[in-house]
Amino acid sequence: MIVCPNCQHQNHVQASHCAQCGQSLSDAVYRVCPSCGALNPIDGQFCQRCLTDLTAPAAQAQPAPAPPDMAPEPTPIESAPAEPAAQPAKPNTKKREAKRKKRRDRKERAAQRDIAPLPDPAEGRQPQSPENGLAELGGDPLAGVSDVLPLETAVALPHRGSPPAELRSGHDEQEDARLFSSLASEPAPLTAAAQQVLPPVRAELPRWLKLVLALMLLLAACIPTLSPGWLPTPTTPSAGTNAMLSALSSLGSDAQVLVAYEYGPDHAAELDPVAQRVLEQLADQGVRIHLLSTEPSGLGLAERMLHGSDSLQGGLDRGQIQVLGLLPGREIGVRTLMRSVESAFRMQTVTSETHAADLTHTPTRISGFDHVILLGDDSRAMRAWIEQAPPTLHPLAIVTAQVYPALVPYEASGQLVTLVQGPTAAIELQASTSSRITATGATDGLAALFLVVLCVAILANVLPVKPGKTR
Amino acid sequence: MRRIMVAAFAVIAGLLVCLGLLLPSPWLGRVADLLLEGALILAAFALLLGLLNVLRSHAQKAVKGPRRGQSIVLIVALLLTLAIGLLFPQSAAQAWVFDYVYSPIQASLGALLAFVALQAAFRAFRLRTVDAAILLVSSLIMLFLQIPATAALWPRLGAVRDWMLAVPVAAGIRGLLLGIALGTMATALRVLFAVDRPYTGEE
Amino acid sequence: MTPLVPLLSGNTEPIALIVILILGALVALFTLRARGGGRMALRPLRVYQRLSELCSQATESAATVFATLGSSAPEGSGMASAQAALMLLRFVGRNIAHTGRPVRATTCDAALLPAAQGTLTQAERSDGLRHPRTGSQISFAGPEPLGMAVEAECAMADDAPLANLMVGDVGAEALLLTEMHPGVIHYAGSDDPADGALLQIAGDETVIGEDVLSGGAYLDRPMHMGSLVAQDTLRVVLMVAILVGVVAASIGLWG
Amino acid sequence: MLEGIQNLFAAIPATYLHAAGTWLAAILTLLVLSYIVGYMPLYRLAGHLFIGVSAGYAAGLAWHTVLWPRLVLLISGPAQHWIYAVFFALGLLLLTRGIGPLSGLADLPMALLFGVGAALALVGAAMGTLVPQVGVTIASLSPASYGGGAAGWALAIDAALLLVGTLLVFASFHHTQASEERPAPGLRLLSRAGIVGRKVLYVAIGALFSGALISFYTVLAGRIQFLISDWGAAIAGMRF
Repeated sequence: MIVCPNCQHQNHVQASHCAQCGQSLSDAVYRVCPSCGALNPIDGQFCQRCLTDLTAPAAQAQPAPAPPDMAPEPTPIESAPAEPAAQPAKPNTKKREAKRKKRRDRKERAAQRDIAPLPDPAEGRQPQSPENGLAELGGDPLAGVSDVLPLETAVALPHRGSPPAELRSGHDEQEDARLFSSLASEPAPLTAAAQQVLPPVRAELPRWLKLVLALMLLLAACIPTLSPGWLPTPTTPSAGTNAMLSALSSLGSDAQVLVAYEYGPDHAAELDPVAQRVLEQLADQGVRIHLLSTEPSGLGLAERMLHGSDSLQGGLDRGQIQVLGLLPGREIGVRTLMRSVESAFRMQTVTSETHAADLTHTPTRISGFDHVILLGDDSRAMRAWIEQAPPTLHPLAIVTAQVYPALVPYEASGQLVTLVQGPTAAIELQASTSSRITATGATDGLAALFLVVLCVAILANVLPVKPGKTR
Repeated sequence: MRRIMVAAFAVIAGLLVCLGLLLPSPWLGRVADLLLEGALILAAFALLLGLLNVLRSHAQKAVKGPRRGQSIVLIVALLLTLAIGLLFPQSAAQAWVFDYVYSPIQASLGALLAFVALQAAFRAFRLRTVDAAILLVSSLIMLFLQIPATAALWPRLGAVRDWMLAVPVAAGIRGLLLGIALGTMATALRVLFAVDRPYTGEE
Repeated sequence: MTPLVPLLSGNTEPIALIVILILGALVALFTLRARGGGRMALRPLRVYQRLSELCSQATESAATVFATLGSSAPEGSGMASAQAALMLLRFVGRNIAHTGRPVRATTCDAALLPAAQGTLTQAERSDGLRHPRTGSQISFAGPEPLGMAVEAECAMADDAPLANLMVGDVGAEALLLTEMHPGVIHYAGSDDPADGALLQIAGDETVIGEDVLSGGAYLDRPMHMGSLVAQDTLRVVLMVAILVGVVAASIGLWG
Repeated sequence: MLEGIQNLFAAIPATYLHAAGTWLAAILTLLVLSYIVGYMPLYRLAGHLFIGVSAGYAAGLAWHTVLWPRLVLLISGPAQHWIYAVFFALGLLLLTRGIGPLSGLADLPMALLFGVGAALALVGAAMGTLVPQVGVTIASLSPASYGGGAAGWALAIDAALLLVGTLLVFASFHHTQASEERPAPGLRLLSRAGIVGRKVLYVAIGALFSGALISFYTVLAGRIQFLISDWGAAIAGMRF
């Protein structure tokens, strides 16, 4: 890369102008390290690869550890990467901003080298003798400089520059070299800085522990299928489930209900039982049901449920249950639906003659539905419905346990008329009615899950395994 | 110039939709509807672009690379499902693929989350900070209270669960939601004011 | 449920319009002021501080960075989280493009794919690459987040990236990645409460809620300072309004 | 030919299709769950199959519900539905993304997508979340509003806790901070409140995590049930 001499921006090798400040890079030059041959920016004090002092004579290229009495006071090393994004200062002049940016860029480069930042050449260097006056780039950049090469030559040459001519190092250079050697020979600050740059990565859980956890969970997951029902189930449904049941049973035979399948097959085990129970109850009451989904997989689930249940299949055959279809574009679809049901599903009737949704018995406006039921496994999808619908919609939401707490505020504000948690509602419905939902043992399963999590909490604090997070 | 035109297009489209949604003008409403429909069409085209992307990247992997078999399976599955979807929409074949391929794999991937969530819990439940302690206690209490048997055995616990959800949890989530709404609005306004132009790949 | 008294029920449209106008005016005002270069002290957010370090580290170790962009749809209300994801992608892309190891990314929203491709191409161009890659390093993994997790997992197994950025609309699928690749530093963030909670548990460096959307001001967009100050101003106004309303309601003046 | 294929599929007895499907679903389930024992290739294979199937399924549906009907309308009445031609042209521009020098053309359709998204997000967040949630936070703290007595006091205390918790969490997202140059006591108070707010937030995070555990567990139990019941029945029903 070419480091812009003006703003320190690292440009691509082929760049002709600096991408940041626009200055021409045609006379940017490299400095070849006398020790390892690496190409360094012209004003670099130390080689980026081997840290050789580039301004020192070749004889001192490999710095020996400085004698203890010569070592200066350890320079306080700034924590290399800790450039807080938030600067408390509030500089107003552009000049200071530019200066800070320059310094930050330099620090970033220092961090890239994975070492504590070396003494800032611009700050540490005093006015130099003409032979070494590399900092002053005014005029011909090569004037008076003998150990730098123009770009083409530097690239063309093999990466082993010939040792430069003997140069007399000034006092400042010797000071820098001493500082460098003291830094290089003191492992402590460098290690500390390195630790900050390279955060410790968390350890993987031991294989046996993973297997133990998995085994416990598998055993717990078998319980709902195999248990005869050890624990009691609640005799009265919770307030939410009760509210849902009373809202549903109040619907007459001429009522129109819109049901949105907003969940995928990954949460079908949670929501299918409740959804099926709700749909069957509505179908028994003679309510007209209109199904839709904004997700492709939701539609597939709806159709699977309709064909898998005799009473629902009957409703479908009678035309009492109707699949409106896919409502594409989550928010866009909901918005369009709120404006007009007909326009939201107009397109479905354009082409497919055999599968076209018959909209003749569907309300044309969303307000024509007596109830809107949302079945959701994604709090974003649920929020899309809540936020894009008018506040008068008041849908009933049946959601997974995962998103249930996230939607509680919307129930409190009345934007959801009732919020029901799928798995517990399934158990409660099964307990309170003699429906054919197979939730037997589910409450035992949840109790087993609690025990497993409790075990995990204890093991995490007892076992000498330390797979913590990085922080 | 091109960038200014693109930004102007985004700003005008956004403002028109915004006004169409907020103001009760039927004319603006129609314009907003039209733009929403346009976005829908573009999103569908994006899916087409996505398909081309999947096919291209996995075709490359199918020719060489360590995952040849997987990429071949992916491409064949994609083309077959697409063909069924295009040629036999809403057919029994499509339903079969959904019921016996799509749905079981997705459900099983969802089931895997239980295992990894338990492993994550093992890391998060190590009592090293106050936050971890709050998390542990809150998780265990809420988990315990959500077992239906607890309410059946001790009816008062049902009330405790409702209180937990209605007061501390609702307070936390409502504060979070208010912040999210504020942040979302500010982000949207930055796009509508063309301060941010993510559509040109720039800030 | 506690029977609270909702005082602002019914039609929210006029109030929403007023709130939008106020925030719009504040954003415009403070953004213009931020253009002048003023900076405020910000509450430190570790994720964004770490992200700068990450770029240095990636440059040094010549390791790549992976981005799991999630399912935020730019054409819906996922626009905000999409914007947050693109912001991070651009920041990292711009800072490590010169290393020659491109950022690789996967997404499960088709409309986010071209946006991310454009963002990465621009980022590489601004890092001096004259012939930036045209976005082939970003892949679409079908519309399902769990599918995206599989694709991301394979890519991470192949590339052994230094870090995985999962900011945007990323949810439970992140757990698969964090547990299958614990050696990778997982930066996670979601502006959804349910997803954010999982990411807080799973990620190494996590940002949740509103903080996800304010990354620009912390990273490389001082202009975003303006909207941040506007957000804060409206926040204080809302809090004062809530307190005044509560006092008024409690002494029976209102409601 | 298409009808022939369809007839062929229809000719297979439903029980055979179901049995074959159950076996396939069970095998795919086991492939995915093989991750538990740490064996990744099978998991990845099933995952790639899933990516392919889900992408193909979604694309087929998108074609039939979004693109094809509008294309039909456009062809049948170009003068009436000319606007679709504009959107289809924009859609084609979107496809240029990734084609070297043409890539910039996709900016225009992306601008429409982001513009529309910004409008929907702005209006949705303001109308659907901010205003109603602020509205519901403004609740009376007087016990008399809740009927008085012990119950009234309890509900008033609940309302106060809810109010304080909400404000603390809301304050914890305040970004600007007091600094040496700007020692605003109000900002300092907000950041102190925010520290407490984060703890309240952690209670909510714990609740959300417990909900997630229940969710994932229920899904896993559903899979186990499928393997034991459905697949078990399919195995038992086989006649050797």
